[in-house]
Parts: sequence; structure tokens; C-alpha cells
Amino acid sequence: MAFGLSEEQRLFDTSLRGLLAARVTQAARQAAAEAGREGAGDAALWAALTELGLPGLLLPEAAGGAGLGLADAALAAEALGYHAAPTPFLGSAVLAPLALLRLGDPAARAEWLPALAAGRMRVAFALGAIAGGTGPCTLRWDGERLSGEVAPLVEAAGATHALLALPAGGMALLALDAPGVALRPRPGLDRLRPLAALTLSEAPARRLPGDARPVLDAGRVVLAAETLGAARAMLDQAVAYAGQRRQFGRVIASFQGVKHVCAEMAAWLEPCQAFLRHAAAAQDAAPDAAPDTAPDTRDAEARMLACQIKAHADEVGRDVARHATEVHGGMGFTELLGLPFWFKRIAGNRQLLGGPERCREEAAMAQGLAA
Amino acid sequence: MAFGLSEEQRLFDTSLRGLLAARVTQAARQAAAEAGREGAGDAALWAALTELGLPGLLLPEAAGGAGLGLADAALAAEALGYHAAPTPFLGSAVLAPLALLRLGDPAARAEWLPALAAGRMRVAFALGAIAGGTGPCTLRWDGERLSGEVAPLVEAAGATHALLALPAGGMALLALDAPGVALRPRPGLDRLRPLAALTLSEAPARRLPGDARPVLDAGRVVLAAETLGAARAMLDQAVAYAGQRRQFGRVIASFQGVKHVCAEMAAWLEPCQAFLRHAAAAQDAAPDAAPDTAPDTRDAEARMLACQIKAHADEVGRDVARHATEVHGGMGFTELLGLPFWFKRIAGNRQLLGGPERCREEAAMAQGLAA
Amino acid sequence: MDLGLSERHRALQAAARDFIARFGHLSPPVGGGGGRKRPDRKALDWQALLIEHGFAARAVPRRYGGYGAEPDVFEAAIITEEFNRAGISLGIQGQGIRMLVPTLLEVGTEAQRERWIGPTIRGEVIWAQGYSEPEAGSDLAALRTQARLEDGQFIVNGQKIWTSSAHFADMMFLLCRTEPDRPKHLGISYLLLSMDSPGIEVRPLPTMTGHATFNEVFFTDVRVPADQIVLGRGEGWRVANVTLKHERMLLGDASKLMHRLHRLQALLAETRVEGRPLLASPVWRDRLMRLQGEVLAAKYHQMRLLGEAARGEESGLGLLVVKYYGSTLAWRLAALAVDALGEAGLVYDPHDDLAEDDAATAWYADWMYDLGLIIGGGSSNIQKNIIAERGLGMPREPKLQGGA
Amino acid sequence: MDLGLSERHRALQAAARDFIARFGHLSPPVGGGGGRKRPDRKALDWQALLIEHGFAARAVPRRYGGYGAEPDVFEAAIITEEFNRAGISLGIQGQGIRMLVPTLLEVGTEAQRERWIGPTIRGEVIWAQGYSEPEAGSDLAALRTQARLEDGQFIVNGQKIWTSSAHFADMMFLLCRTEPDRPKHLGISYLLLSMDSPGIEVRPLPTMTGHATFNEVFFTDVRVPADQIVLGRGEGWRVANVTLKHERMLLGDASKLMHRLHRLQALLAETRVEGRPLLASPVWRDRLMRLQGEVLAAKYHQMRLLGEAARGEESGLGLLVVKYYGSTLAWRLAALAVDALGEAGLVYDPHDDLAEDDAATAWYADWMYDLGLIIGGGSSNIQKNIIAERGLGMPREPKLQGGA
Repeated sequence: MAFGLSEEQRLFDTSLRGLLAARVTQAARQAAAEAGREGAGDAALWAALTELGLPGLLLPEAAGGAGLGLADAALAAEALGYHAAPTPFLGSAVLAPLALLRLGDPAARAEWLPALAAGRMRVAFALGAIAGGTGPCTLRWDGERLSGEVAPLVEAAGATHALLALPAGGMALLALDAPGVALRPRPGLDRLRPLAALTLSEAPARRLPGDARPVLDAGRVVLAAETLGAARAMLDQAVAYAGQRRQFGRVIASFQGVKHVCAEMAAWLEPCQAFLRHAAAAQDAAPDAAPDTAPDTRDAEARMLACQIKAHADEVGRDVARHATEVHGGMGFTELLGLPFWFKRIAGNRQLLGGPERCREEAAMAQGLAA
Repeated sequence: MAFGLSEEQRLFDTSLRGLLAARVTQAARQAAAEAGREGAGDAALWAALTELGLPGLLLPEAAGGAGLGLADAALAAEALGYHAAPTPFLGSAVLAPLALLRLGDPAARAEWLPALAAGRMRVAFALGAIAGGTGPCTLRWDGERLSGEVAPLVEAAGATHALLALPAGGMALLALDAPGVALRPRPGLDRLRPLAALTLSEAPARRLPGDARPVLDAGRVVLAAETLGAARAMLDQAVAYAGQRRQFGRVIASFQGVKHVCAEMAAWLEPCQAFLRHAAAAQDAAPDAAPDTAPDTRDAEARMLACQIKAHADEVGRDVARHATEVHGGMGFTELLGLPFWFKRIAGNRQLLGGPERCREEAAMAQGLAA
Repeated sequence: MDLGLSERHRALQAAARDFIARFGHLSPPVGGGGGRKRPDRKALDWQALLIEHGFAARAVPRRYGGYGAEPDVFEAAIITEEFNRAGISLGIQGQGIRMLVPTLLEVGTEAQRERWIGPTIRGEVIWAQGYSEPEAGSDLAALRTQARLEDGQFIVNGQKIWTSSAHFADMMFLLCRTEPDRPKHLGISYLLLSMDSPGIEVRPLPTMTGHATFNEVFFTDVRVPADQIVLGRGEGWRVANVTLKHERMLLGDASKLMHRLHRLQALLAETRVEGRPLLASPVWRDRLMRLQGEVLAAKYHQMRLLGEAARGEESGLGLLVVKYYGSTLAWRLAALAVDALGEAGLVYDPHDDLAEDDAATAWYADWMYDLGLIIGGGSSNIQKNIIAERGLGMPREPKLQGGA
Repeated sequence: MDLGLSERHRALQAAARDFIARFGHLSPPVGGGGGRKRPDRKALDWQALLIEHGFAARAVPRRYGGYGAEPDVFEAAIITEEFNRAGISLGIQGQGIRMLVPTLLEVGTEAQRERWIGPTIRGEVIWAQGYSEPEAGSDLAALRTQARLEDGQFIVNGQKIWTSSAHFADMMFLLCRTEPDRPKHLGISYLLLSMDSPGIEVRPLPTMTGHATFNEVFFTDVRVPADQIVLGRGEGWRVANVTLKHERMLLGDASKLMHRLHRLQALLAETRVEGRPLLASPVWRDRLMRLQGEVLAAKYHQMRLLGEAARGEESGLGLLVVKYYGSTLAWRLAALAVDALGEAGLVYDPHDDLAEDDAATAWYADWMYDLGLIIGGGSSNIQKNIIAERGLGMPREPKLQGGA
């Protein structure tokens, strides 16, 4: 891989960005934010993305998927982040497919993969149990039933299913309309990624035994991609705004103070892209981790890269989000231009699946530098 | 204290700064740096400072001192730092007097305090054993004799005595011309604060038993004062240089890029002064720590402040040293204007008596936040 | 440590502690009240009690309804510190009390003082500030809202933005252009107008915090009696600078930082990951300690500035760096809290009464609002220009060819 | 991980490893040699061996004494990575080889190429670069060193600074003003002159590292044959930009960062405080991991740029950020090392042959030298202007009233 895109990738990227530019308008974001408060998602956007094949991106062709890899998922996530798209891509198109492919038995795959590929399953997730989550997680098995509570459940609006990492190891997948399931929507900072608290009382659930960390790693890469896409959008908007806004008789883009802030953002952001693509490709190259075996070197490097790209994108993202907002002056603080949608997407992503400190410590562990 | 200076302090400050401005020229620094390589100090400057009463600043009047406090010592250190003065103030006028006053018995005080006050004793020091030092320290008592090695010994050029913190607790003071003492001068980064390696073979030494931390704390405050004085000098020089240097047809001080860097430096530096003065005054207010008793709250706060001012001055100092050098362009990298003397003073101070990480951890301990 | 307090100041400190012990239970919740919504009965009663005991409107003369003490910046600092430490409300903090009252005391007419100071300090009359405009963010000289004098009344037309309490304020102090022919700064006047006047439209301005804090205000032929001008025509810039001076010397910035640091430390002690408090983790502790060092600098620096003000000395550079240093530090304190909250903290549920917000929401709201403060009233770039030019004596931006 | 290497590149990687295994013991110490002092016999022999096997002067045509391979940026990156990883010298790295040779290959005359390329790549002729002047730091257009043509010779007068190997160089490539009447950039020429010419005085420039690295060079009526001009009169700016292009695409920056990261990790593992390695402390480990993330970004970014160059694509913004990002990151890596060294690391003992420096001295020297690199060849401010203007399309600094 020479860090460029293949012709197929370029075409895919172009059509996805075209679709997003047309559909994810400021009004659409606003409407999705309102709907999210009621627990509903943007069904029309999801349907359009399904037509493009996004839900089945990572699934084998036999299951109705495209048989592509995480490099392609990261490319999509960059575009989704760039447009601050209100869509459950991470849970439904990345975490759930990978969890089933890596940890599911043939019956589970047969049951769910086609529904995932067809976009009929929308899967909320809670992985705090293995990612340093600060919310409650008391999930426990009672035979094939699951009880306890967990929060936050992420991408909860409009979700049909939930994917959960369990404190005792492994994961569980369950239908949210099953008996014993109580879902309480909670307003989230990023109103385009709605949250919920989930309480289970002997709810039927499918066991996905084994090491859930490769699923977590893939999620981290995709979150990093989204953050970097969103940060790029903020930089682009800041440069454009500075080129129009006049103060003291000049466009503010002509002041060194503003130029240098934009240059700093670009200097931090620009080198991230190749790192991201490499980290995503490394996930594709890493062998399936068999449960209870020590990961080999290649696997450890893929882990390290996933942790590091997440941590680095979180740090760069925060700086860019702050400074791009500052370049907009008061306008950046209002919702008039919609800039806070990107700001909050970046802020929220930082907290999901482990913040930078957590990811760096896991990166050190993957390299044998920490116990 | 209203964070202003008393009339006496103002006079003292003015005469000290006047003396330093006259004597510590660029040529004098250069000469002292050369002499330091041979293990000699700037004896003439020390004599002049002795005339001003600097060595006896902290000593009681009965011992020929001025009976002043650490607030005054910090004031002097700011001035010495501002002029990057080549003088053993820290060891001879701060650490040694305080060690004798706090840990010495009457005989030790009687023997040494008058010589200290008269500037006849120049005391090098090595406190790494209690300050997270990275150098070797194998000092051990054999009755009243001391053996082992320690490095670096600081302010070693021209020193007559050495003050050592011991791994087993307490301190020791010894004459460097005593039998069993081998001193090997070592070139230091800050050539105005020469170093040595010290090897002792059953050398006669005076025990100063008890808790050496209050001596360390005072040293940290004085180092912070020096660093802040040096940083202020670098900022002043950067502003002056930027006001003269022309590039692209303008003085560079008129570019926002340069102005904003200077403004950042000032914003970080300016609030430090009051913090420094308070931390110094807190040392004076803290009761003598009796050995083996738990320090009371007031003592703990004085400790915390000493650790925090050192850590904070180290961080601010590094930023200012870097950016003031950058404002000077290539000229800052050369020794033509002498700027590296300040840069290296700040860099060296950061490492002495514990760097920022160490000091912050000790600050947390002083507040009961760490074990 | 109380280094530096005189006997008189110690007595005030004791009196404040005594007052808090006796009456603290009557305090409205901190964060609610002042600034975000109209004070309720409880807040008004508390305000009256504070004035009676000299903990609010302390230096406002008795004839205008204040407590009548001599102005003393240290006293104000002591009161702020004690109340903040105890988590007790310092009373109503709106822009009327903080900015307009000292301005009227300094440059208002006797009639203006008598009419407005009393009701304002009691919380009966709430003021909004009408300074910022969409096209004149950091550049006040560019403001466009106009007022022309007609039949003994000013007729105001234009638009303001960032008016924080316009949706419930009774009055506004307004900067507008009354002398269109004079050079930029000299054409501005400072008017006091009723928010009930016909022709005023207030639209809430949605911001990232989700709190209903700011508004846009539109003026269409709004009539203001001619005697409701402070100083005189074209003097608005001077009046605004008087107000600004009081804003700059406003207490509580360092106190706010200290208070936030304490909350942050408590948060790190409470928040557990895998059963272990974050404060027990060296990485988190080091971040906290680093911020503590920076907050300590702000704290003692403020005491230095207070001392200089008390001695009548010019603080120069020391004063000019306060806003930039304090606002970026406040943001970084909140940023560490936000990091500590982790995933669970992403639940964000803002209420119009800030006191009703849960802890995570409050931290996130602080974090975003502080970014607004970094931006507001002159961006970081403007602050750095001010520090460099006025504080360090560096040259101003050279004039452009052709100007603009 | 070797993602992305073609079969041909894997073969080169294997060849490099094989060469290192067979001949690595003949390598001069890394850090010694190139740039700081004249190569010794060992360095010259090593250079010859490298050229013979295609690990130096790889893309220089055989007729000029090189290895004669097709230019391939990936090949160069692979060689750099393998040699750095093994701690083996990449041969002579002076400005003659890195900058002048590619420039002559692109715009030199055939006679110039034949005369100078061979001896230069073999290390027999050492070059100094004569660009910077005291009054023209970041502003090359302002350079003042003059050359007038007289009787078929240029007569050079003026002063250069920052000429890094002038004290032992045989030749210099020099920018000077030959057309005083033409506008700034158009009046400059690029001359090649012998350092043995009468009228040249070289004075060492003392810098903060204490290493004898840089010089000032004074020219008094120095004579240069007229055919020792590259391109032609007034074309110096164009030639300098060709040189600069090769400088920009210079490999090894990310490789230097990776190498430094590994040294840093080893340092943290070795350095003990109170018996415990620093790497076992979460605070130090977190700082290391954070830098690792930034270095990884640099590493893969460089691979991206190499790919773009290989495909003949313009890298634009991606290329423009490299110097600023890399030089500040290099400084921060060294800064962590300096912190880790602690008190004991303050012993600073620089040698003229850098390879003789102890580890602590080397880290401090890197730290200070990197600050010089941040400053050198255009300060951070200039770099940020370039990124903003050329990379982001933001407007240039407006012209001043009256100009200058």
C-alpha cells in the first residue's frame, strides 16, 4: 500500500461524499438532533447509506456484504465525520459485524449477518467494560439470560439491537424488543449520537465468547477516522470563514495571528491521514485472534497502532476543535453555522471506547512496556 | 504581605541589581565560564557580593549575618538569575546556612556560621539522594568518617566545602581539603555553575542529622526565583531585539507572529512573581521541622508551595527559554549575544533538586494525595 | 495560609464565616440566579440580607441603598473567597450590579444614580449589556447601531448580539452611534433604555452549551428619553472604558479558578475506573498538580494586583495578562474534568436554571462556555495584541496601503 | 510491518540487510564524519563500498561515478531505514552530496557535472553552502554579498554566516548579488568557488552546543572564474529553489525521529530513580507514548509523501508541513530525554567529533541543535506563513503603507 487510494476506493469515497453533501445539510443535522431526543434516528439517511452498501461493507459477499476491510470502513468514517453525519455506522456497520465474524458461531452469523448487511439491524453498543468506561456495568449471565445495567449505550436512537462487552469477558448481542429489556434514552453531548441507559432482567441474549479486544481496536480506528474527518471539516470551515470575515478593515485571514493558528492546525492534522490509513490496514492484516492464545507480534503491532491512532486523533482533534471555533469568533460559539455539531462529535469521540490516557496505556501494554 | 516590596527590600534589590549590571558583563560571564573549566569560581564577584552581605543574608545577626528570610534570598536570586551571575549563592548563602541552622548542633554552628557570613566558605552541594537524583550516591558513614561517591556535586568550582544529603537520612558537611577527599571537576551544561564528581574514602565530615527536606524546599524556591529572573531577562532581550531587527522591511516586533509569541511569554511569566514571593514567605512562616514528627498543616502547605513553584517555574522557564531564543533567530543560537548563558541556566535549574514531575509528585504527597 | 491579612481584614473574614454559619441555609443554590434568569423571591431576600450585612453592594453609598463601606479591594476578595469556599451564593451577579452601578457611581448624574442604583443592587431592575454587534466582534469602533436625536428623544435602529439577559431584563445599557460624522470612536454614545420600549425584538441565540444564555436584540425606531444618556454625546467610548476598567478589576477570577480546582480534585477522587479512583493514577494526578501550579500563580497574582490597586499603583502588564491567562486556564481545568468524566459523562442535560444541571453537564457546560469566554470580549488574538502593545511596548500593526 | 513494499523493494531490503551483516563492521561511527569534520580514511573507504553496492549515490549516473540506478524515493527510504535501524553509517552526508550534486544533475553544465560530481560523492571534495547573511536571516531576497564581473572573473565581496563546514571545505556554492540594478530576486547568481581562493577568511561561530559546527565567512575581492556560475547571471534564485526542492524531499527526517524515539525508550528503560526505571513510572511512560503517536504520524506521512512523489503527484500541504512538524517534534523528543537524564545529565562535554560525545552530552546537543533547526532556514513564523499561504491558500501579508 502506498498510502494512496485504489481506483475503487476513490470512486466509493466520491459517491459517499456526494451523497453526504447532498443529504446531510444543516437542517438535516438539526432535525436529527431533535429526533434523537425522542429516541429516533435518521432513517432516511440510513436507508440511503444502505443502498450504497455501507452496512455490509465488512461482511463477506456470501452474507450479502461487500467483503471489504477496515481500510475502507475508515475511509467511510472519515467522510461521515467530515459531514458530521447522524448515522449509526460505528455500531451497525463496524462493531456488530466484526463481533459476529470474530466471536460468533455459525448459527449466530447465519441469523444476523444478512439482516446486518441489509441495514435492517441497527446496533447500539456499550463497550465500557473493556475500555475503561466510567459508567455502571453490572451485566452478568444467568444461563442464556442476561441481567444488570449498563450505561451509556451508544447510538441508541432507532436501534433494534445492542452489542455489549461483559465484565466477565466476551460479548453479548440482544434484541431490544425482547422481554426484560428496559431502555431509557438519555440526552447526549453529541446530539447526533444519542445515548441510553440499559437495564436487563433475565433478557434473552446471544453469547459471543472470546477476546473482544480486536472488535474494540477496530472501533477505535473508526472513531479516529471520524474525528480526523470532522477536524478537517472544522479546519476547512475556519479557513473559509477567515477569508470572508472582515475586522479592522481586512479579512481576518490576512492577520498572522489567524494564519498561524490555521497553519498549526494543518501541521497537526495533515500527517494523521497516512497514520490512520496504516493503522486501519494493519487491522485488516492482523490474523483473527483465537481466544486464549497469546497474540503474536503482528497482532500486538495492530493493537498498538489502533490505540495510538485513537489517542493521537483525540489530542489533535481537541486542539483543532478549539482553535477552529476560536477562528470563528462568537459565531463559532453559536449554533448559527452549526459548528458545534463537529465540535461535539470530536469531543464525544474522545470519550468513547477509551480516552487518550487509556489508549496510550494500552499501547504501552501491547508493546510490553507496561504490565 | 501585600506582594509588594518593603522599602528595605527595594533598596537592597536596587543596589544588588546595580552591582550585577556593572560587574556581570558578557565578558565576565565568558571569563567565568573559562575559569569554571579549570575548577575556579569568580572570586571577585563573590567578594563584592559578600560586601553587600549576600552570604550572611539568612544568618542571625549574632553570627555576623543580616537575619533576613527566604523572601529576601528569593529576591536576590531573581536578580542573580536576571543577570546570569556566576556565583555560588545557592549552596553557600542558602543551603549551607539553612542546613546548619536547622540540623546543626551548637558546636557546628559556632564553627561555621561566622565563616559562612564572611563569605570565606564556599559550599558545593549534592542533594540528589533526597530529590530523585539520577547520579550515583553511595555515601555511608563509618563512625564520623564518610565514604562513597556522589555526582554531580554542584557549584563545585572554587568551593571549600561540600554539603551532602545522605541516602540513610540527614546531611553531612565537610571540608574539601580534608584527607580522603577526591574532587574531579566535570564540565557542566551551565558553565557558570560548575560540577564535579566527589569520591570520599573515610573523609572526616560533620553529621547534620534530621529531616533535610526543609533545606531542599528552600533550595527549590531559590532555584525557581533564579529561573524566573533568567526567564524575565530572556523575555526583555527578545522584546528589545525584535524592536531592532528588521526583516522584510519592518522591525520584526511589528509582526503578529512575533508579538503573540512575546505576549504568550509575558502571560505565563508575569503571574509567577507573586506566587514566588508567597512561596518564599511561606518558608519563612513555616516552623522549624523537628525531626521525626509529622509536619503540621502549615509546614505541609509550605512544602507544597515550594514544590509547586519549582515545577511551575521549570515549565514556564523552558517555554520562555525556547521562544525567546526563537525570537532572536540564528543570533539566539550563537553565543554572540550571550543568550545561551540564560538558556542553560534555566535548563540546568530544571534538573537540579528534582525536575517538575518529581516536584509535582512531592507536592501531591504534601497534600496527602499520593502515598 | 493567611499571610498578609491585616487585623481589620481578619475581622471581616471572621464576620463572613459567622454570617455563613448563621444564614448560609438561606442561600439560593450557586449557579442559579444571577445572569441566567430573573432572581426569584429567595434570591431577592438573600440579596437584601447580604446588603444589610455588608456582603453585597458593600462599597455603594448608603444614600443609594448600599452598605456604605469604603471601597477596599481586599475586603471584596476576602468575601468572595469565604463565600466561594463555603459554596454559598454571593448574591445577584448581573451586569447591572457588576458593571453599570460602578459606572454610574463614577460618571452618572445624581438623578441617574438615585433612580437606578437602588433598584439595581436589590435585584429589582435587571440590566442587559448592549455592546457587541454581528459585524463588530472584536472591533467596537466598527459598531453600526444608530441613534438620532428627534424631539428630545433618541431614536435607535440596529442590532446587538451576545446580550446575555435580554430575554428577562428590564433595562439595557447600550453603545450606539449618535454622531455619524465624527471619527469612529468619537461618534459613540452610551444610552440607558427600557426593554419594554416598543420596537425591541429579542431572539434567543442558540449556542453550543444549549443554555438559553444569549440573545440577539433588534431595534426598530426605539425611543429613548434624551436624559438617559451617560456623560454626553460622543462620550460613549469613554464611558465604556470606565465600565471596562471595573470589569477588568472584577474579583473572583482567581477565586473561580481555585473553586474549580477543588471541584476537579473531588471529581478525580470520586471517579473510578476499574475500581480505582483516578486520583490514585499518577498520570491523572500529575495533570492535576500541573494545573494546581498554574492556578496558584493566578491566585497570588490576583492578590498582588489587589495590593497594587489598594496602593494606587498602576499594574500595567500584570493586569493586561489576567484575562488571557485566566480564561485559557479555566478552559484547561474544565478539559481535565471532561476527560475524567469519560464515557458516562457524555450524558448532557442542560437546564435553564444552571443549578439544576447534574455534575457532568455542569462540567461540559463550563468547558464550552469558557471557550466562549476565551472568544468573547476580544479574542485571544486581540488579547495578545493588547499584551504585546500596551504591556510590552511593541509596535502596533502597521497601517495598510490604502487603508480600508 | 512491511505493508506496501513491492517484491523489488523487498529484495532491496534484503540486500541492505545482507550488506550490513557482511560489511557493517567496517562502518565509521554514526554521528562522526559527514558535516562536522573532514572524512577520514575509514569514512572514505566506507563511502566507496557504499557506492559500489548502491547504498550511496544510488541514483547518480555511472558516467559521473555513481551507482546508476533509476531514482526511486522508496528505495532511498528503505536504505535509510535499514541502516538507521542497524546503527550503521549511511556514508558522507555533507551539503555537497545532499544538495549540490542533485542540483548540478538538474541544471549544471556537462563540464560542471564531470568536474565536480565524482569527487564530491566520493568525499574527496567537501562543499560549504553560502546562503545566509547576518542581515538577511529569513529574508534571502535581502542578501548583500556582491560579485562584479571583471576580466572574465567574478570579484566577490561580502559576508556569509551559518556556513557549516567552511572550516574544512574545499569548495562553496554561493548565492550573491551580481545584478544590483535588477529587482531583488532577479539580481542573484549561484557561484561555485574554491575555499583556497585568496581573500577568504573563515571564523568559527560559537553556538550554544559548543560544537565547532558553524562559521562566518568573509570575502574580500575573492576571484571566481566566470564559468563557475550555475545556469546564468540572475538565475541564482531559480537554482537555489532547485536545491531547496531536493532539501525538502530529503529523506531521513521521519527515520531520524523513529531512531530518536527508540533511543529515548532505551534511555527511559535504563535510567533509574530510587532503583526504579523511569519507564515503569506511568507519568514518564505516558509522555513517551504520546510522542510515539506523533512520531508514527510523521513516519507514515513520509511514506505517503514518498508514494506521491513516486507517482509524480504534487503533495502540496502535506509537504509544506513536514519541516515545522518534524523539527518541533524532534525538539520535544530530545526534551523528554533531557528531563529523564536529570541532574546527572547536566555533565556536558562536547567533542568536535560528535561520535566521541557521551550519551547525555549527545542528547543535550541534539536538543539545542534542534532548536537551531527550528530557527534555521526560516523560523517557525516563516514556516507557518508558508503553510498558511501556499498550503491553505490564505492571503499574503498585506503590503505596508510606504513600503520599505
